[in-house]
Amino acid sequence: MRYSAFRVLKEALTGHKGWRPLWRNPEPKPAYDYVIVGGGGHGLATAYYLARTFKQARIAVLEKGWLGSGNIGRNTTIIRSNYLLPGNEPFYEFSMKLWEGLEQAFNFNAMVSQRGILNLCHTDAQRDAYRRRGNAMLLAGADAELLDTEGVRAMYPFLNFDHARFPIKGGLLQRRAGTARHDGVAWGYARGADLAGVDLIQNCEVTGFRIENGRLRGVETSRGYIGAGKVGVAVAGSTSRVMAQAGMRLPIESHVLQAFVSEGLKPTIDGVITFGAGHFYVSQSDKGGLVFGGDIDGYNSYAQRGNLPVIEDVAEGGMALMPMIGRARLLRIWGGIMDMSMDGSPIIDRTPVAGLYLNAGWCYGGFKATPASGYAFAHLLATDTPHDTARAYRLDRFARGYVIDEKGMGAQPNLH
Amino acid sequence: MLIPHPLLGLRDAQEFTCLGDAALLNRPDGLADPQALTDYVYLRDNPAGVHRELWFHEQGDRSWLVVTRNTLTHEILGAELARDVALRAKGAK
Amino acid sequence: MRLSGGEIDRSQTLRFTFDGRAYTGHPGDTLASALLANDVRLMGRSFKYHRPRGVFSAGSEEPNALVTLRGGARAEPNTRATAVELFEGLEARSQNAWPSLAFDALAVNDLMANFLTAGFYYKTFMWPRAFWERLYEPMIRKAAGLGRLSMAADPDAYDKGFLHCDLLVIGAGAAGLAAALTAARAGAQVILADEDARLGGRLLAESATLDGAPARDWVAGLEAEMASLPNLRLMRRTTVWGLFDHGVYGAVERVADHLPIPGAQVRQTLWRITARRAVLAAGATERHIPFRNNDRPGVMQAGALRAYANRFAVSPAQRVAIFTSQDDGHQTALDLIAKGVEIAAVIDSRAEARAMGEYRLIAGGQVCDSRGRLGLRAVQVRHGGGVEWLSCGALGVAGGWNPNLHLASHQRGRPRWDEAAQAFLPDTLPAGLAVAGAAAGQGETAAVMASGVAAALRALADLGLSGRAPALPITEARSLAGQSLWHVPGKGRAWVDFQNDVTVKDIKLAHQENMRPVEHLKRWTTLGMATDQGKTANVAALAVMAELTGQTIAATRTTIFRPPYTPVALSALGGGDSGAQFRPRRLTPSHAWAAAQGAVFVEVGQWMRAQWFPQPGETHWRHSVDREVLATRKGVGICDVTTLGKVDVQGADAAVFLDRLYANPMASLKVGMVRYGLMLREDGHAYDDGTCARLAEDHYVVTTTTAQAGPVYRHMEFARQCLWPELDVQLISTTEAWAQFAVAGPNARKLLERVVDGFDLSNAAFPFMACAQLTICGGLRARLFRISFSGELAYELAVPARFGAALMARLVAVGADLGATPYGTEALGVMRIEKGHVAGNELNGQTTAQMLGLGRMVSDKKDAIGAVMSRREGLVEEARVLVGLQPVNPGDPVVAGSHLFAQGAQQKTETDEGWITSACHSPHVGSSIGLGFLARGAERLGEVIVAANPLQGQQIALRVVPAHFVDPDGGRLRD
Amino acid sequence: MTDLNTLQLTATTALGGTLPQEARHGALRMAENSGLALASLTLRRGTTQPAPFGLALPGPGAWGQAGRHAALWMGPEQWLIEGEGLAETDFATALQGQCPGCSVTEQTDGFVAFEITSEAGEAPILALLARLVNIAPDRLRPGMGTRTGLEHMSVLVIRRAPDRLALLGLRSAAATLWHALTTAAARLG
Repeated sequence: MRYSAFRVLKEALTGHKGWRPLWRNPEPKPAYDYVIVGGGGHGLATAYYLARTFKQARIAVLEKGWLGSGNIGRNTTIIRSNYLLPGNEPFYEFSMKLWEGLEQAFNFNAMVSQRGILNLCHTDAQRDAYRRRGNAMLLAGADAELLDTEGVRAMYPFLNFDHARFPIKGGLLQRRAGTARHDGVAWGYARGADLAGVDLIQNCEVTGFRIENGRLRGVETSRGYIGAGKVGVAVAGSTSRVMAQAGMRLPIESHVLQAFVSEGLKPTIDGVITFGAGHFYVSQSDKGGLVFGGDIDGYNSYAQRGNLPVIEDVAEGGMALMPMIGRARLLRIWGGIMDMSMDGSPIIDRTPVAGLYLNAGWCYGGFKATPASGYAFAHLLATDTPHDTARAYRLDRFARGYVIDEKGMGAQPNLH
Repeated sequence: MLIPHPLLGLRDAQEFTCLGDAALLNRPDGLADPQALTDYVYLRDNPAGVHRELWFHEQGDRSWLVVTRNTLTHEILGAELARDVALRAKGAK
Repeated sequence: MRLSGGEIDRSQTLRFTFDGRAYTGHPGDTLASALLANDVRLMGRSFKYHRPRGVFSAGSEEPNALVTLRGGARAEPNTRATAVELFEGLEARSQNAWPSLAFDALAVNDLMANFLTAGFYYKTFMWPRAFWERLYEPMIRKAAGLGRLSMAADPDAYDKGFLHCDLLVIGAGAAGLAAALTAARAGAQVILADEDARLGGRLLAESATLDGAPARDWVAGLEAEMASLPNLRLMRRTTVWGLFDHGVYGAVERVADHLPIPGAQVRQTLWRITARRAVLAAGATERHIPFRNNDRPGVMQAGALRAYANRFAVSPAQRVAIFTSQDDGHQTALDLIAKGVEIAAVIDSRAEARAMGEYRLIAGGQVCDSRGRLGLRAVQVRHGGGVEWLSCGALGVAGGWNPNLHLASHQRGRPRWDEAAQAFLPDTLPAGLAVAGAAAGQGETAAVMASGVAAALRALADLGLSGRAPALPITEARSLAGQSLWHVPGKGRAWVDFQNDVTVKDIKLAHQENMRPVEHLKRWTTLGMATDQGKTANVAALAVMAELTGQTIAATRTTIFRPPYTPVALSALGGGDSGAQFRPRRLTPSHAWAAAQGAVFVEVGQWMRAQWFPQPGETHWRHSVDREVLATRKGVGICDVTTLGKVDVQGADAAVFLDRLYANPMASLKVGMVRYGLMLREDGHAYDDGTCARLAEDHYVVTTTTAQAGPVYRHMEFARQCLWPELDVQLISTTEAWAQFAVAGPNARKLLERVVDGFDLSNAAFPFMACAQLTICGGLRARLFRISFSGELAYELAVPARFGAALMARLVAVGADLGATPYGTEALGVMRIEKGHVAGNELNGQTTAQMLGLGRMVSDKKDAIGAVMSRREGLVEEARVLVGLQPVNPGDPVVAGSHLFAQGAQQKTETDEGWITSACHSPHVGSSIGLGFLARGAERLGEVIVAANPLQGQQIALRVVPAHFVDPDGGRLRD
Repeated sequence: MTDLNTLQLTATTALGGTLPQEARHGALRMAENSGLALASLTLRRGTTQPAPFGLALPGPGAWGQAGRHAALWMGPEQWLIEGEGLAETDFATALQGQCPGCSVTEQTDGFVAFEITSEAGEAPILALLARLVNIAPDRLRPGMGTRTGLEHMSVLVIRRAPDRLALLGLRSAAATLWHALTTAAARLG
């Protein structure tokens, strides 16, 4: 079924009887050519591109819970390609270009909205670093603008310019960045994959890998054994525990990142704003909620919830940056499990086990990467060669010293 | 979160800085095998469950602690001075 | 309309306005009760369809009666009228309606409801692509949200604080009071918190007596005893909104929300409560029964009608009907009758229902529709005898009670469905938390109180205290039997989630489209995502879904509640100071002196440092900075460098310790000498730099960069305690204790000779990189280091911090004839770039010793942190190294953040050869200069390259030069 | 001792004045203590625990006083030694004399000290503590002290007596700490 304004009109006039399920609930088959572990954004996108772009068939996505129950459904919905390093920027810009045509491609309105992201700077050194980054973005074919204080004031006059502990000295603006409706992205990919014949299997947890002579044969699941030609793992925060079943230790720690939304308010914040002197970033959703967040809690966690100090820290940052939000109320807090890698950048690579492929280490930047991550992982699975923009995301870069460390924090995941 | 400091009793985790896996205590001799050092620096068990980890009592007595904590429930099973753990490990060698 | 009795103070009249119209009420009223007393039923509009809405509840679960409270900068959107205590001069406005609440243009959405079903927006608005941002989304955003921010900074003060107790009791209703009393009498430290201004909870809403007297009398007696117990802290108007790990609770006390203006008081206080044990006694929320058009103003929870009648002495109408599936609904009829309200009928869905008093009972009946555009006028009842319309101005709906378990699931524990109780009851509880009273599924007051007592006794036993059950009052028995009715089948729209306009139809559609897991249901329909977080909606919705899928409610499961319990103002969460006091401000010892000189200050991390010292006639900052640089290079300059981190390293093994900490050798340093030190991270990248001064065999003082002082100290303690605990080393941070000044320039020695107490500063006695402890200015102990950041003959002189300002003043005064000039961070930066010293822009965590030109410092003869990893292939292959850069055309700027390309190269990521890290105008060179990392830079000296800054449209030709623009041989340092 | 008669320099207090600042809110009096001498004392391997100035060095979480001297436990084998009214002396050297073989570090100007006294017993002190630091009152009974956090600063809190409290913070952050302290006290009203 194709979605369109006409279809909405027709169904409204005929009692909505014609709407079909967004996807089927298939029983798992005994074997597939490709098994994608993880029915989150990256897993669903991988299956979608495998089937649609790389024309592969016999594909299943195995999801432990419900589709989109991972970080795709619990993030702050920001999309952007404002990276510094050559290992990253072309990949995220590729992702941005995929976002730009995504909804028409998978026939689902994921509310991709290019409202812009503004990273504020507060010192000369920060501005120099942003200039370096903005230039790197332009050189990679992305867009970037450097604003001075007045430029920022013209965009967001309500920021704290006059009594700030850390004065706003300008900002790096990417106009093509913005937000997308997170669940909509998962559903769009899921529906698109389902329509292309992919079996989306919910409530199916992978409990082990069957490996013979260094080659993967299939996966044990809570719904029985499923044979597989190739298995791609895209399980974000659960990466370490899933891959431990294949005997692998990884350069990844799982951490909790909290996210926040306020009560619905009439729109006042057009784009995404990040505070460069505190842990706070914010945008406003199409429903009117201020969606905001800050830093990870800082300790390893699989609990999908965080603690009070970070909540206070984020609110302090928000109040310092935009004191006019004081009477807005926090409505809901939630937490996601972040697969924090040792250099802050992801891994899309083969593993020492033939037939087993890994997509992980997204830190808290996974949402924006969803299209490119799915595309590049599908490319790797289908062709056994890395996608051009994902060549740097190798697993052996740590041992060999080719880390991609945007923040320069070294091998301490809770600092990335 | 509250950290059961072995000397000072329960203290709010906000006073601490968390570094991560207590395996960082077991630094291989830097003149030895580079592979061992690579594993030490980069690889983590990252268990969903009981995890021994290093916390620094930054706004406190400046002790490094080894805290045993369940990463699924956040339940804390114990804490001791990292110095004691490290000395014990060195003694065992 | 106002009834008799109640808990309001009729001796005082309070004036207030709603949408500009003046009304009156009394102390004890909420805004909602006062509006009902004034016969105002229409209070708001729903989110999506802009349906007229009135008050639905009498508590914080209110989905409909949301107003913007107060005006100006204090305007507070989305405020529940049911939770606002009335105060003199209160001003409230309705929301989400234009041009007026009674006539709202966007109510047209209601007519288009058939097009605006759950999830419709995912299926359209996609063509043409550009129209989303230009047309569709602006249209959608125009309709977004309910209330509006004032856009002005909150003028009130907020506070935060920390409380510790043995037992936290959440909720001061029957169960909470009993629990708190039991624990407090046993001597435990108890906190009793309730969101209400009054203690008593539902006891105040009921007509039932305690010990034969009105419940308020019993509550008052208890309150008096509690006030006398020093170990009990009563916290009224305090919402415990979040449960965190290990017994930490977030609470907000609304200290002054009930006052016209807070005055000197804070408005709200955020409390972090650490409780060894807690009892959740948060009561229960009554659920409604969805039927067609069940959302009109006047349709309310039956228990709320009772609360309004008994506590607030109001009824929304003279003639009221009750729709119930529970005996409890009949109690509302009895209470209203007692207050003189006419009962049109009690419609009980149970065929076997019996009347409990003198009113018309329609047993086996269901309300299946309603009328009344802006307020309920009649309900349609279907019963054995057919269908009839009953006229009434209000309908109380009693569908049973949902325990308020929110806090119990803040650690993601899911409650379990209890078929017998027809409710979700607590299952796995967070450690230390017990649930009591209606929150635990108890109904009868006696049982509620007993469960409070029992929970307290268990907590006391856990705490090692012994307690006794207090004598509890005699209660009236009331029947609470009932049968769940999840919705009334039929055509039309039956609301489940009022605020977000989610109807039974939407749930059916979600089922049809396979959005069946509760989380999909929630996200597809927006169920439970409004400001009430689905308190009155979620259970009904999943019961409907269970019916559709044929699964049990237990198998359908529930979504989990997340903090906060009720929404919390960001002002309160951000508590205390924001603005200029957002973070500590650290001042250097010479700050006051510098301020008196008119210095311009700049934020450097937490520090404020003098950036430059403008002199009369200097109209541009460059004038000041150039002057300071030239004065230093020609005479002598003085700069406060106290902000550098300083760590005292002592112990028999101090030398061994530092040898392992720094990439270069430190053990070989002689006493009385200083050495530049480079620290690597264990991953082999450059971490921090500074100096190590050896004051004695077993005593060093090391410095760190300003920015990294904290992390480096932590790292050093890690090395000391975790890596090499066998070494005898002691570390003490002494950053603050010493004021330290750089004294630099050809006249530096001459100047210092005028302040030292007979200390030989000659080159022979005190050469480059020497250090000493001495006295100055007539006996003040000091430390002197002959080190240079500027490239000049230079020293750093340290004295106890309280003498810092005086020393600065004295150096400037006694050095006047030598040209002694204070300089700020800007001149400091210029001089270090001229000298080619690296700083934060180069030590950014991504660079290596090799890139910094310091590769040879990394010793391969010892085990030091990071040495091995610095030799990995990727780090060794890195071709970019630090170079100096100078414009070919001296008038051109050098701009930090520009990328470097070979001349004629196509400029793109792949051809990028480096970047400019630092740049300044060099008065010494007479042009802009810069430092940067350039691929194979060492081999390219003299080559002209291009600095590309496409961000600002610049392409500048630069010549690659050595990274030392002054005194490349270092002769000045050693003179 | 530094001879103030010959010294050509005048000290400023941590708050930047020549005289210590004072404030009063309700029953609480707060004053900058510029006369407090401080030095860190750390045991070395093999040294026995000394008793400088007759002080019995306290255990974890504790503070003890003997005459004008006092000691706060700072960490394993480490104390902060106080000398009331001795700021102008070379206190570290004096302490070193008392503790041969130990590591001593001068800290007099490492901290700003605020002394807080209540004229109405301990209640105002406890109320103030609840607004400032997240330490359970039973861990800050008289004779106890600890380092903790306060508004993003590290501070030392010492309960010198039921009605007396000392707050020591980074000297450079004295103004911020004073603001936090006086604001909290004023709000207790």
